[in-house]
Amino acid sequence: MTRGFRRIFFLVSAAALAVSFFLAYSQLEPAGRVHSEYGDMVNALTVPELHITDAVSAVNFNVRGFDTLGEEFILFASVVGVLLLMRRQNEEPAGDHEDRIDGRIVPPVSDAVRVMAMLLVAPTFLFGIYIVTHGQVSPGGGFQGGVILATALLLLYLCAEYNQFRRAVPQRLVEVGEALGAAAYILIGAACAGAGGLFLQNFLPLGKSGSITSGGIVALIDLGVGLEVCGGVALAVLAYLEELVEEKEQ
Amino acid sequence: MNHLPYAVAAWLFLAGLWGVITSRNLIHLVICIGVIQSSSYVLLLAIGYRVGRVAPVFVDIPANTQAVDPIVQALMLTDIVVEVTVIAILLGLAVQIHKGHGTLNPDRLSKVSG
Amino acid sequence: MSEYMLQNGILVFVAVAATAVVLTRDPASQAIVVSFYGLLLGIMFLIFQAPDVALSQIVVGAIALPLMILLALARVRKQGPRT
Amino acid sequence: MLPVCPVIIPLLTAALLAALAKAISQRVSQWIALTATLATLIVNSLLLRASAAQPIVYWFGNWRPRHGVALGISFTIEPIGAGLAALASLLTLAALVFSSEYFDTAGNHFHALLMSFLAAMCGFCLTGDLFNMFVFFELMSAAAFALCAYKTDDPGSLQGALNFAVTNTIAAYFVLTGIALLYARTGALNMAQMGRALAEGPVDSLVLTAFGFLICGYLVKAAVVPFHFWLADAHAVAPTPVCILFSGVMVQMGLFALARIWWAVFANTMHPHLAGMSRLFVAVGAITAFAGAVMCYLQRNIKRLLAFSTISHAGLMAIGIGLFTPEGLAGSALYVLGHGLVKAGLFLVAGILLHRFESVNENDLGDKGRRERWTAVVWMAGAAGLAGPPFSGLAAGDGLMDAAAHGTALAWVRWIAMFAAVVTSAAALRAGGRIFFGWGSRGDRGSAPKHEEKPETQRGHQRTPASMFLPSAVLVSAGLLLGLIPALRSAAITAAGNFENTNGYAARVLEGEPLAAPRAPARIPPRTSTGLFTAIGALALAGAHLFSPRLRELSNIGARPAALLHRIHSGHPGDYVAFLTFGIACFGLICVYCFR
Repeated sequence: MTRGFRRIFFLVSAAALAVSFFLAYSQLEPAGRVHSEYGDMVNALTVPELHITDAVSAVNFNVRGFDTLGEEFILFASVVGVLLLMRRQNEEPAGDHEDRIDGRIVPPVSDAVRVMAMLLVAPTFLFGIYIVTHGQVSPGGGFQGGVILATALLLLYLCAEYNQFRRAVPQRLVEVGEALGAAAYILIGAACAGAGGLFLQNFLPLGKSGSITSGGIVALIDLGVGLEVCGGVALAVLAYLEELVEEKEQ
Repeated sequence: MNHLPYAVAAWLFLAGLWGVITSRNLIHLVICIGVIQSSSYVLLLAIGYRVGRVAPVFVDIPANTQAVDPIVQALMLTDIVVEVTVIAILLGLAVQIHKGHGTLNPDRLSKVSG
Repeated sequence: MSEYMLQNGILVFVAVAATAVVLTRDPASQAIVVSFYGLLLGIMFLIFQAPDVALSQIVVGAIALPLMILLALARVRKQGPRT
Repeated sequence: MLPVCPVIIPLLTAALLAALAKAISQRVSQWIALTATLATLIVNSLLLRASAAQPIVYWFGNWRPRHGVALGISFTIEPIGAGLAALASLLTLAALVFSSEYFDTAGNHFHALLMSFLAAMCGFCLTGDLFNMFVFFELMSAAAFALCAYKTDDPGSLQGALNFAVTNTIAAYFVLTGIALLYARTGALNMAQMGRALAEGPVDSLVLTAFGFLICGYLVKAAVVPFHFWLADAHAVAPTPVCILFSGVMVQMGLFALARIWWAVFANTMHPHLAGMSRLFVAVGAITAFAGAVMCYLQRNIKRLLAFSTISHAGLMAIGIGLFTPEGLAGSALYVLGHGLVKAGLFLVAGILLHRFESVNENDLGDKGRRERWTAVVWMAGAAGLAGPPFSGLAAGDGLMDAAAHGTALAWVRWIAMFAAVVTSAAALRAGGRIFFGWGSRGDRGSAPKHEEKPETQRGHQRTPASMFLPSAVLVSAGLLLGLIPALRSAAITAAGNFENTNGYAARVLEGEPLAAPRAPARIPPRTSTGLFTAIGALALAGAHLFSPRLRELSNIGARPAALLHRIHSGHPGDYVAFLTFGIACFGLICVYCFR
């Protein structure tokens, strides 16, 4: 198809799709007036039955916890996929940078940036830990906290030279952490079954609502997810960084 | 409220599709897929919203306060993770395609067809 | 109408920002626009009483995603067009 | 615990392999993956047996329904889903055995991804929750995209993977939009509860559009025309062990989702429009079967040839489902089984050719395969098997579908089925005749591929290792002899009858009531005449092409329309997305205007 024809063909189809959207969406209740008994029931049971004050965490890690298991492995699979995609090809000639038109050297990180990054590492890290551990109490949880923790890890990279960074945080360690975090979810679920319940059925004491030890397995799962997400995001970003940095080191 | 959120959701979907169709750069194309994805956020958000109710977090409020639908928000969280992972893979593909083909313009890729 | 001005306003902003993301053809500027768009979505989630989602959208949409896009662009730039 | 095992065994293995990626050798990683896959296969077979009488319902976290509202996520395991999951594990096993000598460079990441892929397919087949199905769909996609692009040094491979990823991702968003619409209407995500709630309300444009989005989204995975474009691109470039999973089960997952969603969610509410829906699905299936067969015959790259034959056969399976009878669904299920085995075996032979001769183009290969007697036997048997000769799994499925359509207004689908079987089989036989026997002159027209595949192996090109040959031989013979199992047909019809019992399913899931026994299946005598006829037809067509220059000229008359067909399959993601939009918009509008 030529560009012009593709555009016209698409515009006609998109007009039809727009009609579809109109027909469907105009039948919906106005936003804010949709009714769902399911949501109300879960809201009503989260504090009395689960001692979890954040209903979204209750849904994510307990009531519909199996979805999140799948979600976590989507992240896991795509990180493995990115590592696979970005892997070094052995037949690629080493040091083949002459033909690059835009072979600029990445400017070195200035000392000001380095100091700033160093100052930020600790607060970011603490914030990440807070978000991970308070998932069942307040907004946040393993996923959000994990990304923040990964940011802290990457800030470390800004502080140091790449090689030093790699020595301080070896990739293998991050890989193992990521995989362990992913496995933790399943192992916790299986432990539930081992304790006599069904897969992912809480068997730990629920604790006092609003404290960080509340929620039974949810708190544990949050930790596992936090580890997995932190490792996964860091690995993915490092995979993208890899080749860029090599040039800088030369 | 009104039907505006649904209209916005439909618009985001169509706009993202337009971007994908007309894209001249694979990285642009990937970001447009992200825009299509955000259409589902807006739709889900509008479906889960309840006029006059609060967020489903019962830390400082009594546990029997009327709150918005937490299920939909949990679905959105999953949705966001799916988006970022899919985009990570697609960007990786785009980078490698540039390595192999020397271009990011989908019009100039023609290794498979027929 | 005025009753939901905040909600309506942010929705219109989101729609406009999304259009801007699609129409920004240069990926480098698009990375910046998309980061702004991610932030707007996060604010919208807050307004619609979804703080969990807002937090996750902000860490993903305004940090992780633009970072990945910029890194991908940097790799592509470094390779340069092949002759 | 048993019902969860098909998902958690491979996922745990994937995490383990990723954690140990650099600590263990490829061989060890291979053995771990093989053991886990074997365990998954055994668990799936146990589930298949256990669910034959009554579907198994498993509520995660013990969140059972309260007052008819499903709070948690359920696995609802019945024989058809469990059977598909078992087929997925079996083919993964074959892929692993095959790749032991094949991937000299396979890192352990490959195995971790393969395990995630297997878990996703199993979860997809077993779940009873619409959103959970979407999650597994995405997990399947994420793993599949990366597996498809495995050969990162091959530009064509990356482009095929990109097209695959772009179309399937957009399709997933249509699915999600459909789920959101249905949630807004019913307040449910469990399919049984959703079906009940929908049956109480009106069939308006919202329900119909949601139906269109959901079904079309999954039909993209099923590669039904006009959503089929990604399939050939992805199959032609994916590594062979991955191809057998794509072609053998992943495409069929889309059709399974169609059947599952139709009977669990929409069957009751749309019952008044059953005949119209049936016509719609059968028409889509027939067009797919026809177009796939024609494109298949035009190919000279045998991996693409097999890919288009998969599209054609997927059309036939869609027809079987679209007949909306127990016999039709049972026929479709047996067809999936028989086709999966035979097609996987054929792809493995293509992999052997790529290993030995570093090409999969039938013109280039010429008669290089003359000395490969045993490989030739497997290929020719498998190729003939595509025609559905008597006693094969395909024939068993075809016979049931035929019986289901017999006497209805849709009896004509029989001719489409025969056409597709003859043409796809003849194409494969023709390629085999050239490669293994050197028949037919070289260089006749047809698709001249612009892209040559790189070999996937680095050494040992002089011989075919047993680990490559045995799986293909076993798979093809299993597919060809499947129809001989006596109880298979009646068991399939019973399972299909239970599958289609919408009210029984909902009561089983939501109240835990046992399913009423389905009516005794009508005895349908196996017919060998159709199978014989198609097999002979395929042999005749292939022979005519190879041995008669005049007939070959005749077939070249079709070159001009064929060129147009080729141009439509442009490999441009924008084109594919445009067709996707077109197809979904049309399907949605047709649904709304015909059935409201």
